[in-house]
Amino acid sequence: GGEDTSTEPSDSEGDKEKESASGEMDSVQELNLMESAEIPTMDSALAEDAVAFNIMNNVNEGLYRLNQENVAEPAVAEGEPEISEDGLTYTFKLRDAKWSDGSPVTAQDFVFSWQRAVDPATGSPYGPYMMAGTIKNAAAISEGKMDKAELGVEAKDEKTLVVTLERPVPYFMSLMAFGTFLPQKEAFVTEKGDAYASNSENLLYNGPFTLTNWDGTGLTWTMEKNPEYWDAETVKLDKINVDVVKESGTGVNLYTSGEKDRAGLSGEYAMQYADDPEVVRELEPTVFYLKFNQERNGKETPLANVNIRKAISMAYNKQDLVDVVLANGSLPADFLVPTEFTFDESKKDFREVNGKMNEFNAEEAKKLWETGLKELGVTEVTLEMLGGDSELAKKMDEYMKSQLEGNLEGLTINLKAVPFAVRLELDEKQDYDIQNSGWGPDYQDPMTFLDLFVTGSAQNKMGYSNPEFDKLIEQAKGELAQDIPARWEAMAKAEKILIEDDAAIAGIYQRGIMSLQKPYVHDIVVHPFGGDFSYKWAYISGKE
Amino acid sequence: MADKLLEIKNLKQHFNVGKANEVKAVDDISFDIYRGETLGLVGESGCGKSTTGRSIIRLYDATSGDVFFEGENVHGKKSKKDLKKFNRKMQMIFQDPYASLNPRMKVMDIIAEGIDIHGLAKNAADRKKMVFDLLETVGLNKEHANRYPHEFSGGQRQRLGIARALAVDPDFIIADEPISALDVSIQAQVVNLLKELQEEKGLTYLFIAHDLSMVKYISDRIGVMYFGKLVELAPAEDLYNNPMHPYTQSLLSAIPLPDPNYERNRVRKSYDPATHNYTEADNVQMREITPGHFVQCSEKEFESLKAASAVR
Amino acid sequence: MARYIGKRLIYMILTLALIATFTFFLMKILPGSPIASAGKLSPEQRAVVEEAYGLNDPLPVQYFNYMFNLAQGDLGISINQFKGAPVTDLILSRMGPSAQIGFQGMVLGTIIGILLGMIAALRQNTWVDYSSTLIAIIGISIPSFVFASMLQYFFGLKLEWFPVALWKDGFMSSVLPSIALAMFPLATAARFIRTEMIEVLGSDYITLAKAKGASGSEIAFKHAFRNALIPLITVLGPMTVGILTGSLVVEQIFAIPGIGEQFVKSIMVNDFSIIMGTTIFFSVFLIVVILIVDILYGIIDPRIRLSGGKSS
Amino acid sequence: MTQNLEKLPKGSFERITVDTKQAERISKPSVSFWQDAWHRLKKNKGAIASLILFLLIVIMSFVGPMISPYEPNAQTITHANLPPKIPGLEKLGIFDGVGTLGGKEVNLYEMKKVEVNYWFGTDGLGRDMFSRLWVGTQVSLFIAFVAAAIDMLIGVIYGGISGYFGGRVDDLMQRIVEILTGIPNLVVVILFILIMDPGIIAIIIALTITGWTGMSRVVRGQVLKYKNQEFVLAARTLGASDSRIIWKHLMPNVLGIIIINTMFTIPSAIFFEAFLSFIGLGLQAPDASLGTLINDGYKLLQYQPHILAFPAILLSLIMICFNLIGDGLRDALDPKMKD
Amino acid sequence: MEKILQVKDLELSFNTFGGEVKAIRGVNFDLYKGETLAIVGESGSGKSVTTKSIMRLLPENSAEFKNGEILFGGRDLTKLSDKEMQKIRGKDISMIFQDPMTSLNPTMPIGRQITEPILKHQKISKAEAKKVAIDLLRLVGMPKPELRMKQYPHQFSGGQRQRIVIAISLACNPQILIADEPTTALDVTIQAQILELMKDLQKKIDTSIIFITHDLGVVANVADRVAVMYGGKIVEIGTVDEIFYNPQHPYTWGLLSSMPSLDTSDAKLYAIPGTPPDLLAPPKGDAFALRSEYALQIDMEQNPPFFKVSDTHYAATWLLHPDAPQVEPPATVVERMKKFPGSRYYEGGAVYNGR
Ligand SMILES: Nc1ncnc2c1ncn2[C@@H]1O[C@H](COP(=O)(O)OP(=O)(O)OP(=O)(O)O)[C@@H](O)[C@H]1O
Ligand SMILES: Nc1ncnc2c1ncn2[C@@H]1O[C@H](COP(=O)(O)OP(=O)(O)OP(=O)(O)O)[C@@H](O)[C@H]1O
Ligand SMILES: [Mg+2]
Ligand SMILES: [Mg+2]
Repeated sequence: GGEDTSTEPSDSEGDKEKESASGEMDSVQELNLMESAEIPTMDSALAEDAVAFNIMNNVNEGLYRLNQENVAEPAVAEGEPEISEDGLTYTFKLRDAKWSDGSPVTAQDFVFSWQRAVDPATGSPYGPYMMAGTIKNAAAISEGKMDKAELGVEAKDEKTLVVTLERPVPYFMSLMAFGTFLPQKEAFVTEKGDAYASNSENLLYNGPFTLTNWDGTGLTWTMEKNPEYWDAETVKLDKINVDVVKESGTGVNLYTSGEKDRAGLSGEYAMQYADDPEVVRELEPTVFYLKFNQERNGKETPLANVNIRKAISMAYNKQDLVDVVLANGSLPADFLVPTEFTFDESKKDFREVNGKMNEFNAEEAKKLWETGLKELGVTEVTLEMLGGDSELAKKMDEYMKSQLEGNLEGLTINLKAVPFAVRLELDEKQDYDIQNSGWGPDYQDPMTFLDLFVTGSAQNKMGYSNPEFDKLIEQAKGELAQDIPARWEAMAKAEKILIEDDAAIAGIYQRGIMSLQKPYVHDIVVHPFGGDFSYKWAYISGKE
Repeated sequence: MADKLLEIKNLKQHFNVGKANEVKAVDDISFDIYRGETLGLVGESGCGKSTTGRSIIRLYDATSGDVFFEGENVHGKKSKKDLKKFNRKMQMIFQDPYASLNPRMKVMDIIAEGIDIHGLAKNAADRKKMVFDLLETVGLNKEHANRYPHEFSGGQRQRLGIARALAVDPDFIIADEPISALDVSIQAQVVNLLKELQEEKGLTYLFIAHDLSMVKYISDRIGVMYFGKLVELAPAEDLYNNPMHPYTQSLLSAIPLPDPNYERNRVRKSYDPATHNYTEADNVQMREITPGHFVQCSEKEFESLKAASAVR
Repeated sequence: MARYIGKRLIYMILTLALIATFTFFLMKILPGSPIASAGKLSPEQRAVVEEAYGLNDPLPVQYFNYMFNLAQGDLGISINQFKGAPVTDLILSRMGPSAQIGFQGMVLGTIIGILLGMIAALRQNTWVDYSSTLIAIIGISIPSFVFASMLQYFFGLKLEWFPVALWKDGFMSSVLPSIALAMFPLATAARFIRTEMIEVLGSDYITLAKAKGASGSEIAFKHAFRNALIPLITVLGPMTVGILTGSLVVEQIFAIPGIGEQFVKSIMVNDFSIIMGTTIFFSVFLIVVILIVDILYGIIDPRIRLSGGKSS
Repeated sequence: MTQNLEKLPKGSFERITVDTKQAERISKPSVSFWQDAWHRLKKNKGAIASLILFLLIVIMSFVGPMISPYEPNAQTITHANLPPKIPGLEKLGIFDGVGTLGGKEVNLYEMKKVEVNYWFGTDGLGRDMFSRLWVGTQVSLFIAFVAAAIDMLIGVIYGGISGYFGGRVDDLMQRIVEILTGIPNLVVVILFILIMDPGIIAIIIALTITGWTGMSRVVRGQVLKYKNQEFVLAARTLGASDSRIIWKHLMPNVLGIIIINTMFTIPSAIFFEAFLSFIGLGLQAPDASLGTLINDGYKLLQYQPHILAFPAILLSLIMICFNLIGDGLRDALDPKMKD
Repeated sequence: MEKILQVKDLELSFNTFGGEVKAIRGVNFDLYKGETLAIVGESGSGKSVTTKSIMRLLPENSAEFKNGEILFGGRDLTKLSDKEMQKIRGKDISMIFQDPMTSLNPTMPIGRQITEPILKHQKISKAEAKKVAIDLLRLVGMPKPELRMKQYPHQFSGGQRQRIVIAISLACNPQILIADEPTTALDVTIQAQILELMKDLQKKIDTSIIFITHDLGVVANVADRVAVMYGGKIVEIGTVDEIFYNPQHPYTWGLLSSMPSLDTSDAKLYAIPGTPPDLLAPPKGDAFALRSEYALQIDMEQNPPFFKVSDTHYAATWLLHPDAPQVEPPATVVERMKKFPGSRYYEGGAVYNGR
């Protein structure tokens, strides 16, 4: 979850060029990949970044795993769990999975790992975030008010795990595929002590691959096929060589020279390679939007006026933005919850339910703007727009400035690009006018986006508060949790309030990513959340 | 002659005191300078002549010792005003005519500097006139006022230095090797000028040099320095005709004269300080051998010198 | 000599302590929390996590803890870039490649720069001089990231002479980055040596060497070079800083596991202990370089060597 | 050596009196030190050419945006990423609007149906590179000059005080400089830029914090050299106050070196700003400087070389100018070069 | 006596951007084997340039031979290539410079500086060269020469350094030694030592010395013959006695009278007024006339030729022209002339009139 600040990774489903593959597998099954950053940690309790979650997704396995269709399917869990009437108790049966040292993966390994993640002494940021309000007692434990043994997870026996929830969670299975919920073997962790997860030797694996050659801080590592993996026969790759390359130009050059099999195309490069036959495009469920701060330093900003907010949200051409400025397959986002992310029971996209809101309309924007100005009693408004300091972010902000100023007379936008850490701080202090922000999902449910904006949420930080919106979210989380269609409707309504009625935020685009991928690489699976890729099914064919 | 203008008492100037490279540049010297006279100071390079001069004019704060100018202690604590007054009475001419003039200032401003500092001119026109007069005095003319030092020859520059010193109408001038950097034919110009000025204005000079022939020509009395100490002080003629300290003798014997016959027969004496064989008990100090002729010597040497001069 | 170095070491420790203090408090003014997903936590949760990293202690306590650990050589652990990894290990593992390309770049640049500068000086105001100056200036006027990209594109991708990037092929991997880094020292050295050589070539001892019958090249290499080198040595320190700055760009472009690119990242994500550790590491490095420079100074210039180190 | 006894006109051997006062003449016309330096600088073709070129660049940085029909920040999104096209030069095969698209050479103007010409092409937002280039030059030059000026001010005063008063003061001040140089300046600069709102002011302040130590060293060295020169001693014996000595005697002499040093500070300031924009700490959009333009352009090196080429060439030219002017000044102001 | 070097009608200019500096405007002299020829003259008169042009040490890009030749061993030095010149420098002709403090390379041990010309010009081994160098150091009176070979210039006093420079110049037993103000930077006692040393050495190896100075005392001490230069020309040349006791040129008079002797009375010194001529635009006629109280009308128009005073003594002044009026030299000069048998003021009996 959260905004993905790393350079866009990517993937493609190799099946687009399946005909070239002709099913013949090469004798050498070795994949050469790049990452955009080092692995900060391989301790699932501490991990909070894309790189770590991606690798964990391939070298470890939790109760569930996202499959090729991005549906969570049982992994270490053997079959679907038993769910109690009230939807609060899940009983999982575990299959005969093994750790890479040959020992069995037990229910106790999950209990240990989850308790560890939520234990304040561990200092995990993601443990509390993912569990609080979901797993029973997690919130209290994470704040140090309760012992970690009280966590709603219990090993009935070696192979039976019982999880008790705080409230019914319809998307609970997808959570189980998330890195924070991976198992850890207590004996091993205690034995290694501080050295646990400090390099590839000090780790145990239960996923399709094992991690090797990782020294803990280095720019290079390898993943090798894990013979102890319960589904080892599905895994075709023998080896994946990974190097960290932070400069996207270098990545492209390495790809061109044949050194690497896949390279993300950021910013300028996306444009250059637009027509390249080796390009693969993906739509990510990450959405970028403008946050309108209604109260800065205790004072109301012009953005407290709803017409001003609405005017701004309609005053920029999103289509030109994605076509010309971004040119990487992104979509205009007249919404918050992304396209191709969540589906109702009839497989209907949530987006189709709610449709588009506050589309670009210069005329309408102008009218609203004038009304707003009149209401405020001013003719000119100057706003500060806070944004990221990456190339692309800056370019986009420049575009936004030009659009807004061009379409709304009397508006002046001052751009302020700062590093991510600084932006967080400013956001925290609510010290900005407009913020160009982004969010990626932590689990597969519209809620991962929608509950960001309830009154007082850590992400709100823009003085937005609408009791009606809060109530709808509250309902979707609570009483409607088990009434799926009603819940769906409540969330759709909430999104409408948020974007259309209140214009509390304004969508900009949903990120598309472009990558170069050699034609002989097949079946790398891209996931919308959690780990970005699965290499479990990938294979090489046609390189030789 | 009895009028003492300047009394130097036990002046010491040490550099880098307390460090390994301590230099006793001036080590306890005392002498007087009388009004209207020229006292020459000679000695080999590095013996402390310049340091003596600079300590007298307070460019250095003396390590110890006193300098009385017209009875007032120069080195005692003084107010800015007093110092300024003192600066008017005592001036200095420097060795290097190239280095002693600010290359970025016009002659007019260089010479007028003292006038400006002490507010001696009533107005701009007066200031100008004073500078022109000074230029005239040192044998240059008005047109030169508008020029920069690098446009002058060595002798002319030294004359500018003199004009600058004269601008504040001093009583006493320390001339620190004012002619060493000049070539012979120019030296005479400067020396003549100094002499003329002395006669005209009744100046008193401390004339520092290492060239004994020129010093003798200009000085009434001459002091000879050796390694920070004054070893002999006598009227010029006397010193030349009857050098008593072996170092003075050596110095005199080394001076080449523009006279081939004399040169062919000159015998150089060398000086080795070790031959004195001084001990603690010898009480080496300046002693007056004949009236006005002082020599640094031990008790024993004093006796023999005295005897020797009595014979003559 | 030993005493001198000892004294310098004490100074170094003092300087380091001051640098550490300065950086420490500067760091504390930095906006943002070192916990990456701080934004996702409730204030209570955040407080708990920060407590775990000792970030909630009063500033003086944090400071003394840090300094105390530092004195024992403990630079602490990384908070977010490499969770829990000891900063010392991190720096040690990243130092090698940086040092290698830095050193190679420095040596390469200095040698070529010296040659260019010498040729320019010997052929002053000819086309040789102008083109060498031009090379030097272009060397510094193309930003290192542009230069590094071009090297990668032409020599890596197009000509395939060297690896495009990555730290896999030992020496071959280091060639392009070293060249990219060499530009700054090259330009600096070339300009310095040129000016110095021209100055040295005009000095008396060069004329004397000519008078001995030495040929042009003998004069350049035997006599002028060493003397022209002395001022270059003094800029070695700043040059090293240049290399450090250059290295983070070059390391990033060539995907080299070096300390430079790591450093910028740590600043961006506010990884306090890495920033501190790297700063201290850089400072130690710099101070050692300056010490080496001073010792080199003595080796090259005997006047300094025998008086026991530079006095200033 | 022959005896010349030819007959000479009568009266030739009359004795004459020469006015010896007249012999004190100086035949050279009176020139000030600076005139003299200028005179010598004029002989240095490289320096003069650089000076002229530099002036041209300065003029262009103001005139350039005006002669271009486009505003530097105006986005015409449909005209994005156009290569340079200058009517008249097309026939030469350069500046003809042909660029690479998807690996093929095509005339992008025709393809995108663009009727107008962009002399230096456009960037990814369809902004005119020509006017942006000159506006960027303005900004870079401004940063450079202000940074150099502040740097000069602090460096000169600091070095001057340190050198002039010497002793303990000097010791202390030099230790401080040592520590300042000991902290890698990158750290200080980055930290500062993070603390402050990014932008021109932050960059200038960052430059100022660390940039002046070099200048202070130079000035201190010069002051140390001059303060014991005889002309300063002479002023002292005349009773000149410290301030008089500093302003009337030391500064005019150190000025030459200060100017020269500034000539070298300026390019490094420009360059430093470029470096800052590489690590993302430079100017705030949509302001442009040569540094940000180069930074935007270098990723497009292979496909849209024009975006990098023009600012890079201009930056190099400015650097070369300053360096050659600096070299020229050094020679011209060097007293040893006196004829 | 054997002529070892002949300088004929030498003219040399510097091309500066101020214009052409005519530094040497027709210099003629011969140097005989084993003699010491002193060149005197005020600053800027062209002494150094004359000798540097013999060594061809002038800056190549600005100095230009305009006329004349310098014959050494039958070859014209002005026409030799750089390579050939390098063979002569340090071997046949060597040079000592004014300032011992700056003439030695500060970063090279003095031993190497001495052996350099030996190794360069003689085919001997390093060890042998070292031996020669040690002998040389001993010769110039350096105590413990073996130890001092490894030391650097700054470890020597000024006098010692000048001795080292002399040792270097003597390393290859040159036929000609040019000493350009070798003692100006030293104080009198050390100067005297150095002069004695040079004379001793000359006796031993029979070199010819060209000795430049403006100190007439030194000239009187070392010279066999003296050339007086003014404004880029030699204005008078003769034996040391002739120049000191029977000078003919007003400039020589001026020089001699401006030096006080130890028994000069209180009378004002004779000072040559004014400044040296500007060589960018040398005056027509006699360059010295403008500063001379003995100027004649013709001095303003025509350059005086050399008039022969004796076989060894020539002077370029119109005063020696038969038509010129008889002038009274300054008093100090008359004093000197009284001691010279050939002079018109000679007081010592038998009068021989050179004219
Ligand atoms: N500021 C100083 N610090 C340390 N030592 C000094 C300083 N000034 C002079 N000395 C030393 O003091 C001694 C005397 O120097 P001084 O300049 O007085 O000699 P001098 O007789 O004037 O010599 P010269 O004839 O060369 O001018 C020398 O050894 C010199 O090195
Ligand atoms: N490299 C040069 N370029 C231009 N002019 C020069 C150069 N070297 C010497 N001159 C000029 O040539 C003239 C003669 O100079 P020279 O050095 O021979 O004088 P000098 O008699 O040796 O004087 P000094 O006694 O000061 O050494 C002077 O006017 C001088 O300015
Ligand atoms: Mg002195
Ligand atoms: Mg000379």
